[in-house]
Amino acid sequence: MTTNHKMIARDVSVFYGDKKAIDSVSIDVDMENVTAFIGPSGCGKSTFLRTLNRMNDTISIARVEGTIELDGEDIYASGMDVVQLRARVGMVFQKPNPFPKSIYENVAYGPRIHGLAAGKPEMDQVVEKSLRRAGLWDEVKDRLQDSGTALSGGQQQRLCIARAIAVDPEVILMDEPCSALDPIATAKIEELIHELRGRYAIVIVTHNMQQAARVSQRTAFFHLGTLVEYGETSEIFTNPRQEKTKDYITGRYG
Amino acid sequence: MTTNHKMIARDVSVFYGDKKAIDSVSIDVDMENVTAFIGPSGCGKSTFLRTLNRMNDTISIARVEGTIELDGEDIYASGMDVVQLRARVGMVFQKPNPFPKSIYENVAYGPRIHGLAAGKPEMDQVVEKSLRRAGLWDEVKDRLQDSGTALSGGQQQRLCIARAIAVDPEVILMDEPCSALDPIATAKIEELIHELRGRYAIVIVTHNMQQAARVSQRTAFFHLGTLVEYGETSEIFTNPRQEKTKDYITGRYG
Amino acid sequence: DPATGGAGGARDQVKIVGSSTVYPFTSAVAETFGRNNPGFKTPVVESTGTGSGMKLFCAGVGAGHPDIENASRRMKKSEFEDCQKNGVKDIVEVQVGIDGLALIESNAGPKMNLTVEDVYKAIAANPYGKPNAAKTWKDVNPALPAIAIKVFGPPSTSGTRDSLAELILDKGCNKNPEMEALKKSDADKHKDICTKVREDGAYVESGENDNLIVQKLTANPDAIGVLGYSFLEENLKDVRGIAINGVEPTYETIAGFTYPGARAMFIYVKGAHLTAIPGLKEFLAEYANAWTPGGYLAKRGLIASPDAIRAKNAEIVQKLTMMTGADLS
Amino acid sequence: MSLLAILFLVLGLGLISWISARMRASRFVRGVGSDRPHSLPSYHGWYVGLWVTIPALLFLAVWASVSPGLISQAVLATPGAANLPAFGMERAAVLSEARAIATGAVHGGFHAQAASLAPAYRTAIMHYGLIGAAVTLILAFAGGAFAFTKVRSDFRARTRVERLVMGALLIASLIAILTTIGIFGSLVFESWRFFNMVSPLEFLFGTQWSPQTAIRADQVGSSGAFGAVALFWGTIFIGAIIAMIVAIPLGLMSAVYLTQYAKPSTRRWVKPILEILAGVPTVVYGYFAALTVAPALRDFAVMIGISNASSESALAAGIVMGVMIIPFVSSMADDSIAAVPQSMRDGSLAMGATPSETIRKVLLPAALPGVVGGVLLAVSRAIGETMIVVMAAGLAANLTLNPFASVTTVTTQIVQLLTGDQEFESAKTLAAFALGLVLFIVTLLLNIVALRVVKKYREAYD
Amino acid sequence: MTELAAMTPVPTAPKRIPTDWKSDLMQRRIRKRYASERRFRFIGLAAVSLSVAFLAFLLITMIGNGARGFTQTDIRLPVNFAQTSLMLDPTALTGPNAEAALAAANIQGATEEAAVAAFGPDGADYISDGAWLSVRAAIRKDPAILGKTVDIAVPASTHIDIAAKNGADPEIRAAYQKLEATGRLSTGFNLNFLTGSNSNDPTLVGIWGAFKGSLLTMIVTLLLAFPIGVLAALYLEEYAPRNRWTDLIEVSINNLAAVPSIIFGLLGLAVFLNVMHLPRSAALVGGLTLALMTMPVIVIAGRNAIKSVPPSIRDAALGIGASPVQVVFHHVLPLALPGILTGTIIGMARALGETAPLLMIGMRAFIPAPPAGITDPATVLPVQIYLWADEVSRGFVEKTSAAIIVLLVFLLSMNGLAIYLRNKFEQRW
Ligand SMILES: Nc1ncnc2c1ncn2[C@@H]1O[C@H](COP(=O)(O)OP(=O)(O)OP(=O)(O)O)[C@@H](O)[C@H]1O
Ligand SMILES: Nc1ncnc2c1ncn2[C@@H]1O[C@H](COP(=O)(O)OP(=O)(O)OP(=O)(O)O)[C@@H](O)[C@H]1O
Ligand SMILES: [Mg+2]
Ligand SMILES: [Mg+2]
Ligand SMILES: O=P([O-])([O-])[O-]
Repeated sequence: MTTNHKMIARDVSVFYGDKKAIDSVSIDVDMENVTAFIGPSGCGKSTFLRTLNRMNDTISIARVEGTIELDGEDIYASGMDVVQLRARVGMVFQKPNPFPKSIYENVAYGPRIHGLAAGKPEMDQVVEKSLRRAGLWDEVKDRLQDSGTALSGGQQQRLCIARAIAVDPEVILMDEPCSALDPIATAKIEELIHELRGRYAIVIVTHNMQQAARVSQRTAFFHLGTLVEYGETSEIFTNPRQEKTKDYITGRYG
Repeated sequence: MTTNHKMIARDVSVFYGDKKAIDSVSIDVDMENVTAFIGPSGCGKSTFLRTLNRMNDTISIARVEGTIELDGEDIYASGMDVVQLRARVGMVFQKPNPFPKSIYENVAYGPRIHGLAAGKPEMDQVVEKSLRRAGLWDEVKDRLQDSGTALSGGQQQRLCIARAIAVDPEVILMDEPCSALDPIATAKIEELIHELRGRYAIVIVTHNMQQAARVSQRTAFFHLGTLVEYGETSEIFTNPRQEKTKDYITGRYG
Repeated sequence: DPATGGAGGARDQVKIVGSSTVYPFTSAVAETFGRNNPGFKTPVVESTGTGSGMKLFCAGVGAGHPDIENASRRMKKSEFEDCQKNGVKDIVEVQVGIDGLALIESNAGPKMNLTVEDVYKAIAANPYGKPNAAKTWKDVNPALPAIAIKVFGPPSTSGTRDSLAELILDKGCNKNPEMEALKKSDADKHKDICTKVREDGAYVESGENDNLIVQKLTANPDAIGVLGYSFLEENLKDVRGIAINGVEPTYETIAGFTYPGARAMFIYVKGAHLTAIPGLKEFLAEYANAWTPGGYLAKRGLIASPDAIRAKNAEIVQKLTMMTGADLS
Repeated sequence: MSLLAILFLVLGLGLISWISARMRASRFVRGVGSDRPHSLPSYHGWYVGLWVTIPALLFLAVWASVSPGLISQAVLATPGAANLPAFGMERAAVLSEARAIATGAVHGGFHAQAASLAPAYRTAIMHYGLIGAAVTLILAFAGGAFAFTKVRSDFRARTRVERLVMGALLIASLIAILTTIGIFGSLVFESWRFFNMVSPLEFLFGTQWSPQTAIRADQVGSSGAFGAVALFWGTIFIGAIIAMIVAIPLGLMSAVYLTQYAKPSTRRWVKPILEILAGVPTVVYGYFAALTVAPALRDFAVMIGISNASSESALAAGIVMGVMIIPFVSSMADDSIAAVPQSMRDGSLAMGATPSETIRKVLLPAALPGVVGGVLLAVSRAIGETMIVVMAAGLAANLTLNPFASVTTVTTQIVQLLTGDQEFESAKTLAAFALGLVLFIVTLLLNIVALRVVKKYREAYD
Repeated sequence: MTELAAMTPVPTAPKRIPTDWKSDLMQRRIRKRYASERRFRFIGLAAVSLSVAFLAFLLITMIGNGARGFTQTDIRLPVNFAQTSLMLDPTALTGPNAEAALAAANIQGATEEAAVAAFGPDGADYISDGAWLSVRAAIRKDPAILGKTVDIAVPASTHIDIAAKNGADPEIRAAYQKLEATGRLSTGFNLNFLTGSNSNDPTLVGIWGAFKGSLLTMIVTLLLAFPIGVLAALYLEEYAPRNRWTDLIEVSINNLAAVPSIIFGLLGLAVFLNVMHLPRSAALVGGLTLALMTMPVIVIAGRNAIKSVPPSIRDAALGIGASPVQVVFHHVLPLALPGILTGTIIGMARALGETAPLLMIGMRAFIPAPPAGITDPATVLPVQIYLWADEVSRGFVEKTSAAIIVLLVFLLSMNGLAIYLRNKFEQRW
């Protein structure tokens, strides 16, 4: 059963100090699929997402129990190299956070530290390819040396996606990538997710039910740190098995 | 025609530097009436409200054009005494901002600087009267010497109202006075506004359409710095003349 | 003592400590020496006061200890013994000239005329054994004006202070026959009574090499300063000397030892270092060259020793005769 | 071979190894996913380079400190050294000159013998130089060889190199603790010796200060009393009273004016100008106080009929110190006022209060804890200030309230007790350390309290 | 919109009697309040002006006193070498022993003779004690002048110099006027003041020696304090776990930043001189001592600068697989650098103006030659100022002020640079 899944989380619990923020969650993430995490604020979506590439290591009080495997390899095993893990499991954040460097350098940074491109021509290629995939190339190709922070919010977010893509990851985690964007920019990103799905396993946290319905194939509904329901998106939205899910989706609370 | 109105604004425009935040707005405010300003965020409600007691003087880049009269006197005329103006046109802010002094001192502050009470007994009276009107007397009469900041949010806001009342103003401006409060505290303030209406002209900015409908007699709808519609609250909410107003009220945007 | 002197326990630069009174003369010689002898490094001169300097000088031989001590008075027997004890056996004693310990006042001052007794009674802690209650000079001597006693003088670490005690206080004290007698019976008590300076504010300890005393006097015309004659000579525009026992401090009265404050000044050189420190001997030679009446030190206020003494000391410098310490007190 | 040459050789080897390891690592097959080489080539380069240089350099450092001893021993063992002077220092002088001749630093000789010893020196230097060079090179090559074998695709060079970087960071931050220990240790040690000679009670509560212990048995005029109360008073009088009387109103009102009244353009100019006051070195203030302010004050005092005014009055030092502290107080007050939420100010203005009423009755009371904290910090700085009082305050330990009289301070006395007299045995010198200890403890306490107050207060509005 | 219609009828409540703001009483009151407002504002303005005025007064006093320190009075001294007692063979000055020959000759005596010959019996008092150095330099430059009569510009003595600058007793003024009449006096820029070292003679002093001492000391300080400070700041802000040890480090750094500077002098004396036996009076020890003092300043400024780098930048880098060390050295440090540099400049400026701790470690000796290295005896500018303030000769007064001007120019430009950097790079994310 495990062989088909890109990432497998089993009985994962996360603690902040003594407080349990995630309680025994099991989820699989598949390639060429978009998985959406939804749930009311504070239910632990971000927390769980960050366990998938060990970004929670940066919070000193956070502690993870259970196992998470990437291609069958336990990412919390002692021999695991976090740096490589994060190169394979990329992340895009809620607020666009380009480096205050040129657009080119923003994209080239990852390939450079991972040694993915030998020489300038190859790097140029990688940068162009990533920006193209992120649907940003045409808008910035004439000003690659401009600062990444000079772009508009939506462009910045796409730049961040290009940056994540550039290190050739296998999984991309996105934590409410559109919540700081206007509707037009949001639409662009959603379209982009749609296109990217063919090459990566994508996990997206969103507050926006419609967005989850639009972009994802599978949806996980979290509530108070537990996974209430996980399944095909179409099913969750049209025919939720749990009462709570239904209440949430119909806007009864949250 | 003008004689009946407490305050009259004519063709008022407000600039922040070069940016026009309010564009040629004309409005009348009447005694014993609650006027509500509604509109999407950033449309200039607060900006306009602050022109009414010249609190925008504190923003160095703000500049006002047009005329605003209080009892027929131009408040932007050079001879106008801002200090007295503000005593006559009081203001309550979005976030309760009691001074870090005792409850008593909070209320006594205004009367003291304006010399409205001679001697302690008279001051005691003024404080009691103001707190009573603000519906706070019973809750605090035994701890007048406690710090004003030790009260709950709703109590703090009522304290701020008492403070404003204490200088015996004619107009009270309120900028989203309930947005930092919970529903119960909000209900109390709304009730209070209702009671105060008999003695003052009240202007209230609110984000909450229901609140506007509940407390006000007249409503002004702002959009992008212009006054789109101004009229009887009942009319605005049930039968808006402008398409934009309707869209806003029905939640189409904002 | 290899650690303190730099590489390999050797040093190639003369180090000098000691009296602040001699400091300007020695540093002038050092400077000239450096200018004339490009092959040697210019000596480093630190002004520490005669007493502290002696302590440093006598602490031992080696690169970590100074080569020369400036002294505004002769070495004491006890100091000599201290030196011997610490292995500083060979010492060359050179008298370089004379300095007047001058009492001065502002040009705007009352033109005082004092005796050693007056001075003693004014600033001793216990004049003739009784606590000092004098507030004004009139309390000391009815002939003097009734102005408050305020004396700016050297601190207790300095040789100038020792000289003040020896040349003026002691003499004033011994004017009293009882004290003369006490000296024989109880030397310690005598020393205490005769040389201890009051500490109630009438005597103000002022920094050692302190040009500011002159400025303070200009500002306090009623106060009196005790300092080296060279300071007086340099600042004649602002201050003047006070006659003691009728003698004014001038070049002649000091050179002739008629002014009570006149005292000889010395440098002490470590024999053991003479061969180890490059330039030390040459420096001494330069000193001997400089202390003549027409030499450049005279211009800085040094009063040349009488010819005979100069000749004797020139010979000491040439032959590097070590002192015996026999005639020290 | 000279140490410098070896040093450069090692660094050169390090560079070569860095380049070659890097090249070797860059030829690793670029896999995908977990088959990727763990570290970038440059990390392999650093790994090998550090292995080549660090052990070799450590050895070199040790060798540099022991080899001169070995060399001179070898020279002393030669027959030519037999008739060297017995006196240690002179021998050392000859030896060092011989070495200087041998290394070509000088030609002419001051000591005749030096020239004859030079050849022996040259051989010894050569000999030990070769030994040192050989060992260093062996270490460098051994380190390099060891590290080079590790350069493989899956070797975690980056982790190793980064661990070293972290070590360096940790060591850097430990230096602060070492310094604190150093300060405390040296002060306590010397003070303890002092308190063996003088009772702490007398020191802390005695009113008689006259540190005239004889440094020679027969020195005159030395009673030696070490009651520091008058010093403490002088310090407080100048630093905490007079200076603050100048600095608090001026600093506070400047801050009020600049934050509340001045146009932004004025503020942009005036604030840095005020900061300049804090940038003027204290020795300049001292000179200014002693030469300009003090005489002027004395003249003034005489004019108003205070005849015994001192030209080193507490007032002169205090005023100038106060001026120095102004920017300090004003920037602390500035911060505190800025930390009071804008809504307080709006609240008051909206009541019809004038700006000054708002400032006096709302802003300043609200900012008070911060201002007080700032003032405490300013006091701690003032009482630790040295040059102004050394140059402009007196040496007389007076317990007086008269600002025109001369008083002395703790720091002045430390300087007086220590400059010039470097011997470490007398109570007089050691007293300086006891005073230093008191000063340290007092400023420490003041700072701790002040920082607490400021911090707590900041949190209140955050 | 004013045509808007009828209002809701008003409920009960008794009619209010509004405050009569126009009453005399109220008007008087308000006038008083405005007067007090103006007073308060004026006090504020006065405080600022007073502070600025004090600074201006200080600077003007220093410049007024010190400007003269940059000029010197020269006398064109006619030297007839044939008539002086100077025994010097021009040919000896070309060989390898030229220096020795010059040293052996009594140029000083000859110079004084020349002065006496030219200006009468007091002549030697008119020229500086160091006048012969100019003569020596002239001979060195052109040995051919020996045997001829030439005019050599030599510095005038302090008395004449002061008289030339209008401030001497009548007696000396008379001498000055006599000299002036000969037309041999000229006052010009004192280059020697910038290139020379300490001297006993105010006409010969220069600040280069002290300046170089300051420079060497600052280099030692910077080399130690900057890297250590920055690394410690990085460690504390980015990596340090929150535990008792880091608290201890933090507390000690905050304290060190507030410890009076003289205590660092005591530390330097006790540790570097008495325990480690490093050389007295050396720039090395001064630098070490000041480095310990400056380091905490850099750490604190550095931490603030690092703190202001937004966490999102760190997240971004970590998120694409940068290691913590890479995050810091690739992103955080470059972004924090302007802030760190500003703090460093301010700390260095403070160290440069520091005097007291250096007095404790012996950097106050008479050192007439610039230090060649960090272990040579040296002094620094502020200490030099302190020492000159104590000098006997009145000529030092203006030199002291002139040295102060040099120090202030240096310091103020450092502070100015820091303020400029702060304004330029002040950014908010
Ligand atoms: N660094 C932290 N330390 C302590 N508790 C935390 C931390 N981060 C999150 N939490 C807590 O963990 C719980 C889950 O938080 P999380 O951010 O994962 O929720 P979320 O579902 O992403 O919410 P949102 O939709 O608001 O982003 C919350 O109760 C939160 O308060
Ligand atoms: N101090 C200021 N300086 C410059 N622009 C300002 C300032 N205050 C407000 N503005 C701008 O003026 C416009 C109107 O702002 P205002 O605060 O009046 O809106 P609002 O309707 O009160 O919004 P909200 O409902 O969010 O409070 C906005 O575009 C705002 O960005
Ligand atoms: Mg979240
Ligand atoms: Mg608003
Ligand atoms: O420095 P003194 O000459 O006074 O010892």
